Amino acid sequence: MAVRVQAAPFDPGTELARFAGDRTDVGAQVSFTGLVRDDGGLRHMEIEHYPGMTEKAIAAIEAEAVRRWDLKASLVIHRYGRLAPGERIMMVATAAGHRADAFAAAEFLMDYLKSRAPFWKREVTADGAAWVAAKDADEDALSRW
Amino acid sequence: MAVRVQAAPFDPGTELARFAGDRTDVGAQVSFTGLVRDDGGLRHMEIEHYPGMTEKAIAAIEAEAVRRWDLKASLVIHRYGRLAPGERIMMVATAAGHRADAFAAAEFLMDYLKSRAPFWKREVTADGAAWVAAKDADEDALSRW
Amino acid sequence: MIDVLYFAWVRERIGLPKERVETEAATVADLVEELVAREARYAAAFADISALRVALDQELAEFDAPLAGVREVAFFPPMTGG
Amino acid sequence: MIDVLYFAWVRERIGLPKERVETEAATVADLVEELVAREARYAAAFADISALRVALDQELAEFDAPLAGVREVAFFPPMTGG
Repeated sequence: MAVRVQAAPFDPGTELARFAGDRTDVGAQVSFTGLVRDDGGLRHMEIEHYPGMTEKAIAAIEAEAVRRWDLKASLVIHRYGRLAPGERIMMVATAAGHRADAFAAAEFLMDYLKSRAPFWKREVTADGAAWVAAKDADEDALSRW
Repeated sequence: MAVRVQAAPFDPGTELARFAGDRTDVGAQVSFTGLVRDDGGLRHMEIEHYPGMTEKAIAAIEAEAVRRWDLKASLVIHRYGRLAPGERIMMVATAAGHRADAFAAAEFLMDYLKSRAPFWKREVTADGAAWVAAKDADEDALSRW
Repeated sequence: MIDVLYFAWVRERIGLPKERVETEAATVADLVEELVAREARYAAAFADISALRVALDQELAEFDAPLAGVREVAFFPPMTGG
Repeated sequence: MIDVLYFAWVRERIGLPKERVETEAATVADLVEELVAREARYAAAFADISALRVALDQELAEFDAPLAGVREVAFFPPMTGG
């Protein structure tokens, strides 16, 4: 169960290959990678966070996932700072005996990270900069858990 | 939209890094990796398949996923032959604008691959070899789609 | 003439992966009946049809499906991929 | 004395990321009232409380939560991580 909050880029493949170690009781690994999507005109994205609270909030979300599902390992990496279109923002990985646990835990982690971890995105375009508004759909997604 | 059926090992990280190319309209990538799980005493697993039908069946499942969700890219790799505990059996990857499409399509692909792609697993232990029985839960999982 | 393929424990019980079969069977079920009548190993493989799946020309099908125009029939247990 | 932190557009409207505040406020809402009374930029930041979130000592809380014993209060818009 690991949490990393960092400005530096990361490589999902490298992380995925090692986050569950060499255990042979893992039958299923799920990963989610979030990327900076350019819907047209995006110059870059800036991500602000709340140092200290961020790590604690993510660790609490991860602990809740471990309580709910039979996970052998999990990993959350989230970047902050300036990111260009196509760059990786964050990733989540889960390892379990069976696929249902791995998928459910990964989706749960994503839903909670979206709305409960203290990150704020700002998009910079040719027209200026704007804070990304929270989506009702993201808040609503929490009610399924 | 790619399908590969092969005896050779593969590296999920390498595959994940390139399956969606350099497009910047992807905001979410999901991957699933299935591994040979050793619940105790497994020497190795053997996977038999139906050459020709396997590729067609997976391509049909993938086409159905593309019809149902807004995917920018998808990938299915499945191995056959002899695999040791801890080895990677198969992977699925999906890329979409948003996470809901990427997650749903990856789970759909997994559920259908489990029960509708012509692969058969045989487990070899010290006590001998036994074909893995299909699980009712895997068949039931199809009803949610 | 039709190619008949067997996989997994169906292949093991019958003792071969593939054979060419001369048949006038109208449906898959009729073909199974002909095979079962041949030898005990076929009877053993097809003892419980509900435990088997069939594909016609590499597409999943039902046991009451017609064989007209079909070149390849495959019998196997429920699939366990993924 | 309490540390008050601001993030994202709350930080921009108020014009600083952090300040130490001398307060006897009993709840978060009381603290907000004191800040709003100070200057227009605070009034602008806190104009719509329903658009804001608050954390007490780095845990999400409600605006009616008591401030007794709290060392760090943070105000920010709904989070947009992931």
